[in-house]
Amino acid sequence: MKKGIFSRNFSLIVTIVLFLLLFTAGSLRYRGFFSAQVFLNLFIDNAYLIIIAVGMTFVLISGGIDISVASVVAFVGMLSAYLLRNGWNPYLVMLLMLLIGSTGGFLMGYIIHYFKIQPFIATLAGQFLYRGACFIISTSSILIDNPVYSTIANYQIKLAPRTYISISVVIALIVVIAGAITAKFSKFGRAVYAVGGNEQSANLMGLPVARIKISVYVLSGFCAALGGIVFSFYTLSGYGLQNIGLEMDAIASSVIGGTLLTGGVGSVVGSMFGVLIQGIIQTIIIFQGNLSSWWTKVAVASLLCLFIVLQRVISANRERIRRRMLNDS
Amino acid sequence: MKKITTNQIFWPLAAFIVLLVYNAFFAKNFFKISILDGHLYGNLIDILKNFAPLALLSIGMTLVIATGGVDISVGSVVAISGAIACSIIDGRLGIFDHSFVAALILALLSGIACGLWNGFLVAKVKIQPMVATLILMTAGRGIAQLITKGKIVTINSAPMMKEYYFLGAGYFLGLPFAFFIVVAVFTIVMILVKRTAFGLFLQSLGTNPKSSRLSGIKVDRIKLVVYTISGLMASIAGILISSNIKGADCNNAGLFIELDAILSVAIGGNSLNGGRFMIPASIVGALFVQCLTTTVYALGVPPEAISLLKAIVILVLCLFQSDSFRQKVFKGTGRWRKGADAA
Amino acid sequence: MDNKEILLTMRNISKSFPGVKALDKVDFTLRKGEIHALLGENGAGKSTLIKVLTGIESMDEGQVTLEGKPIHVKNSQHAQALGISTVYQEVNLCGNLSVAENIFVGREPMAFGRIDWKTVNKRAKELLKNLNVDIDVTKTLDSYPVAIQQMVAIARALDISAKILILDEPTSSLDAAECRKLFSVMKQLRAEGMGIIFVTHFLDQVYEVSDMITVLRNGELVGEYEARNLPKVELIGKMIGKDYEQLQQIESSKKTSHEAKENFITCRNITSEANIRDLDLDVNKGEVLGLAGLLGSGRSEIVRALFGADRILSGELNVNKKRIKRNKPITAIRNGLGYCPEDRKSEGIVSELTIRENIILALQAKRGMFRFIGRKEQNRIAEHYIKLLDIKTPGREQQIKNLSGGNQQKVLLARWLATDPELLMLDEPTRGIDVGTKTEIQKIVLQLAEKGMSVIFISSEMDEMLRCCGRMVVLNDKKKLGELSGAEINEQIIMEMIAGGKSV
Amino acid sequence: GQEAQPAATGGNGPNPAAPSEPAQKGNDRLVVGFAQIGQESGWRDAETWSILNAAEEMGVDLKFSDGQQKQENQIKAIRSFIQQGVDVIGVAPVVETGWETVFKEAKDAGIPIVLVDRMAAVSDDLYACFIGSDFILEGQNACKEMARLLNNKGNIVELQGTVGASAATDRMKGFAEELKNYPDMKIIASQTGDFTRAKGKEVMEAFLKAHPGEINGVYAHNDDMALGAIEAIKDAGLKPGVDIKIVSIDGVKAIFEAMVAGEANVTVECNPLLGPQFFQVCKDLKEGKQVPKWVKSEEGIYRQETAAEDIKTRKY
Ligand SMILES: Nc1ncnc2c1ncn2[C@@H]1O[C@H](COP(=O)(O)OP(=O)(O)OP(=O)(O)O)[C@@H](O)[C@H]1O
Ligand SMILES: Nc1ncnc2c1ncn2[C@@H]1O[C@H](COP(=O)(O)OP(=O)(O)OP(=O)(O)O)[C@@H](O)[C@H]1O
Ligand SMILES: [Mg+2]
Ligand SMILES: [Mg+2]
Repeated sequence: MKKGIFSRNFSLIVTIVLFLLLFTAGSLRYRGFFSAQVFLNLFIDNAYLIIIAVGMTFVLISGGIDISVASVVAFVGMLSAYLLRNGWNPYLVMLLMLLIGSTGGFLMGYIIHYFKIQPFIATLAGQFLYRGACFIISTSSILIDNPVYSTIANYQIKLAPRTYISISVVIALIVVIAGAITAKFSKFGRAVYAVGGNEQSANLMGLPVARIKISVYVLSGFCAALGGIVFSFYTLSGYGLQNIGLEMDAIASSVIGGTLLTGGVGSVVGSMFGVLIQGIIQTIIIFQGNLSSWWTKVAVASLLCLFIVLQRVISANRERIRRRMLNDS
Repeated sequence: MKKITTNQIFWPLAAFIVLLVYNAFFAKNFFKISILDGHLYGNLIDILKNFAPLALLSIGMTLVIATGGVDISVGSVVAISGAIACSIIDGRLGIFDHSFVAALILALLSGIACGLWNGFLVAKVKIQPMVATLILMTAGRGIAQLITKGKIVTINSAPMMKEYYFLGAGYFLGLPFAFFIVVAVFTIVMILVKRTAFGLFLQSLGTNPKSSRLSGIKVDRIKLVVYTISGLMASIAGILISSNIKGADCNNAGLFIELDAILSVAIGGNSLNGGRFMIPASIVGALFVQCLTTTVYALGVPPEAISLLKAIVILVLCLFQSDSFRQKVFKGTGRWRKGADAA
Repeated sequence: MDNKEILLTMRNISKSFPGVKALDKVDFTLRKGEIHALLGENGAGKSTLIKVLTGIESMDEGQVTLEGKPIHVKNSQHAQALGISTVYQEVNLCGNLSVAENIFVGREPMAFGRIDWKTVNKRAKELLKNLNVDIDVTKTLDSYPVAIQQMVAIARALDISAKILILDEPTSSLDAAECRKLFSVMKQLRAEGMGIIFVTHFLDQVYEVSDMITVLRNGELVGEYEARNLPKVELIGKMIGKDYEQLQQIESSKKTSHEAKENFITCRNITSEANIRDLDLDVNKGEVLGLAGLLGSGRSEIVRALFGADRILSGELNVNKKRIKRNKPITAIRNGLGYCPEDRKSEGIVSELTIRENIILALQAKRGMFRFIGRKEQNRIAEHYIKLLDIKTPGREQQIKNLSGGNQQKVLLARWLATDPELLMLDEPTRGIDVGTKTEIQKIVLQLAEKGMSVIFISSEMDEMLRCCGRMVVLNDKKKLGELSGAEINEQIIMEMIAGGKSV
Repeated sequence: GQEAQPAATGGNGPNPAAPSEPAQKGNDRLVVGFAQIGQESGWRDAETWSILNAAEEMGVDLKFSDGQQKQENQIKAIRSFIQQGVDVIGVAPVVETGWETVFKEAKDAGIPIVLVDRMAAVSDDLYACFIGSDFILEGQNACKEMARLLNNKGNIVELQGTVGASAATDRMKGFAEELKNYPDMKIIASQTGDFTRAKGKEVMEAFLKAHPGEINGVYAHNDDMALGAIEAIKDAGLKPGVDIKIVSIDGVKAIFEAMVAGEANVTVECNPLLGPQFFQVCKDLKEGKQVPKWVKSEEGIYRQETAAEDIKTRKY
């Protein structure tokens, strides 16, 4: 049975091992890299992305795609900053943001399912809408000086002297755990996999496909909004040009973590590691500290490429190894 | 009637026409075409000129999407090819300085090389297309900047500037030369698709790669070819874009143009999941996207509202394209259609 | 019979698709505790009737009543809620989920608010064991061949407590043992009062289990009969609408003599990336070679290896005395091979393409991309095979996904016949094809063999194998048990060989 | 055996024993971390070049990070600079807001922050110094120049930068404020050209058609867009710099070439060569000297008449 776990989660394990290798390589090469705080910063700096990637993972598993998330984050930041400046209650604002994100997700999911609009296009329209809405609120950035927000933003949960995490990290971890449990241990989660595997079959098997597909976008919208809130803790401001291209980061994280864009395969924990891997690549680049802008791009891409190819090659060979083992037994 | 509305190209074309009609009423001078320096001059002519790069990209993108993939690196390839061409024209690369022909050939080769790289990752290493091309998307701008050493190359005073400028902004027989490039490329690709089995194989492998392989289609080879074509298209687009501004701007040339290209393909009514495709429809899609941009400028839409406007236009258009939407919203016609079928 | 309580009635059901009237005022009645066979030629409308009943297709007119109450089934979920459990003609499960999940998805047993995976796996294992299938239920479904997938679909349907069980060609790729097991389960359910609708093209099976028979022809109802009062020949007559000349005629032409044993394929010590190990096999020109064996005995995998669908890891493969190094489908095709796979949905049809395009696909690939087959010739080829194989369709430009299952199979056959191969490998080629056409196909195969084409024939239907094959290789557990040829071939011996696992 | 994967921290969790590196103070060599926005324009290239160059000349150990236009990346970079214990951190903030938290962390670690070329909306005690220019002032200057060129009368079209970018917002604001003093000058069209040459040209093409013969001047938020507009004007058969006056901001070399050719009129410099000034401030900070809160960068206004001379001194 133990072997079963290993072989079922093989790609996840490969991902984690490669991540650890990257971390080790960084530690060996750069002074100050090997420290608990550098590791924890990966979570602190990427908490919002982890949250968004969890929502994205469900969408991708269901066979869809949601490229509106980046704009949702920007919009949430913008609108909360605006409302807070006008003296709204911060908790009410947060609640409202989650509601808006979910509703937006619902609308997109609705037209995707019932009107058969391609997910890419429906969410692209969503992306433009949210982005446009930001500039309707204001074209310049708005500061958040609400005490509740600042307190949450600046609160450090000390794990040891000079080692801490932020509240956002806790939120992100809760989302990951909840997401992982939902994916594996709930009817809804399994139905998402089924729909992604074969929507027609899922329908014939009597699964409520409409509800599942729409829920997935609601979930993604919710996570994006939550990610937006966490991001506004992170920057304590709202800005309409924030996070352009973030959806690609979320999608890439998910894919690095083993999700198939064709649907049906993927894991929430994998996506978290996808985020961490992108984070650590970024960290390595920063520690390298002498790369010009263009070399930065090339280096990020090369590391990413190296990683994906390694992952791919190992997985492909594993298939061969497994077969051989089967043949022998 | 039904035949027409179910034709794939009907809706993008209709949308394009509606946009033109709208402009006829609300945009001052939109349809005015005059003759200037022996060529036609007007908004419509600008649309023909400016839509050329997007049209080329959407041709490549249509083919890639037909295989069930996507190529998000085209924007970076645009930057690379522009950087190479302009560096040579400007004589700062150290080889083939100021040679017009070498500039073109090397730029096109760079596109082919990029396409081959993408194709290799997708077809041979079997990395998912979006992520495979993400690599070049990220690296590409860096490479372009390496070529130009991070500078914006301006070729205003280069010896072959005139010839180079002609490609993207010159006029031939009164019309933009770039438009003729699109026509030529379109014709060649259509011949490839319709007069050889390439189109059939593409649709087949986009629909069911397993069956296609078992039917003897060289799935990997075709994918490789398709990404290469896409890279080539991007490099031509890169030449046109850099030529039009007499310079290579590695940071911004072709930025986010992959979204517009995918959008054009989708507006053309092609499925983004692969399978059946129609290149002319994608071209009309590109025409629509460009026309929308020009309209926005001509109407003086406030910049803050452009995103919103675009979103709404896309949504409305796609909803009309959707059979289920038409059936649900215009129930009356839906029933009428059913009656017609039964009869 | 009449004393049985009526469970379901369908009255005046009509359904048209563009260009086809699939159902035309059809009536159907199902009673409690009855196994009701729904029969007809390919494209007669059987599957459509079932889809209408389960809400997948909406009907144009007609009424359905369940236990006396009129119902309007909205979708398959609704159908399930009403107590209608269905196995559709094409396997409709999710290949990415594990076998156990496929059986339970949507109604997983829960414990402490979460899915109880232990129970899921345990019960799935038990359910399948009841059907004589003993597999690892935690592996993904797509790691198993269609036959197993079909059994899983059946297991899922059986586990849904239902009033009506619908089985649309559940046995098309099962062999005798599996069928028998399924029938005993069906009989048991009948005894418990369930009504079962059973679609098949194996008439023997009809007589084995059914109480009633409803026959459809061209979307119209021919009639409802009691099984024991309707002799087989008469039944066939009702299905095809004219008197049926007996199958026996084929018997005479079978078994081509092959004195001139010119060799076409030799393989030695072949090990494939699937499970074939150290296999030796010869195929001669002009012979029909049968591969016999039970489910999972490796028949499909042998032909896949020959065709290059699975990679050959070691060993020697010669085609036409030419050593083949890197075997890929396209090389195989160019070397004169053709392979009609057993999984028609995922490896056969290209659903978005038209019938014409599906037919010429392999031929075009064989010729190469630039030697384009002109539209006129394409049309001619397509029309030729539509006529030859009696493909029922409004036209060659119909998308293949709109054809009935059996007609899709015919298109695939046409694809390979069109390439004019020297060796045609047919893996369950008559799966889901009606009796009339089946004999036609067998005739075609034999004719072609006579003209010098070799055929490897795999079928779960032993009769068919016996009728067609001049030589037979018997397999068990991926190993060759032995060969029989000519007069040696007989069902008894084959069964004994397999059962004893003994080599000859 | 179907357990959920444990959350990721498991094996490699925080190790309380591992101390993070103490800041490398006692060292002689000045260690500076600089979080650049990323490549976006010719101007930014010049700034980056200047900083790298100055670091080399002055023997500074520079940790340079490119934010790829993302605030998140810049914040990450600052965090890692703190982690690496640099002496001073320089930032060119991609957006004004959102720096509070990370600046506070830097402050807690005793590392001063120097803002370069753009301000950040944080309280005064969170940064040591701001080096840079005033976008609003640039806009005002541009307007004055335009008024001079048009004799206080005429129709102007505006090519805005990227919507939402502070440079665009402020340059628009400054120009608009100053424009109130010239009742006969009017902006008849304003559209975003995303700071790029290609968009600048495309927008200008549309303007020329929508307002044939009405346009007297073009005000572009950066030189690149102006260069694009110049091409559009030429294609329309008009003479840029003569028929239509061109005023833009930044002062990159290409616009000087255009001015020499008589196709552009004025560029309001926004000096990107901040490297030397920046490191001087860093040195002072390390040595504990007082530094002014705002070090204004040295900039000027360059006109067509003197362009031929000025171009010789242009480095970027
Ligand atoms: N979606 C569809 N669009 C158009 N025609 C269809 C569609 N589905 C079925 N048909 C047509 O309806 C007719 C009846 O098909 P159906 O699948 O019911 O046949 P069947 O009796 O199940 O045949 P088989 O034994 O081959 O499975 C066929 O002529 C088929 O071509
Ligand atoms: N009854 C079974 N139990 C377990 N595994 C099976 C069984 N039947 C098939 N398999 C799986 O299917 C694989 C290949 O079977 P293959 O398709 O070659 O058999 P086949 O003889 O062609 O049978 P079929 O006629 O069903 O296609 C086997 O390696 C095995 O993994
Ligand atoms: Mg059927
Ligand atoms: Mg088989």
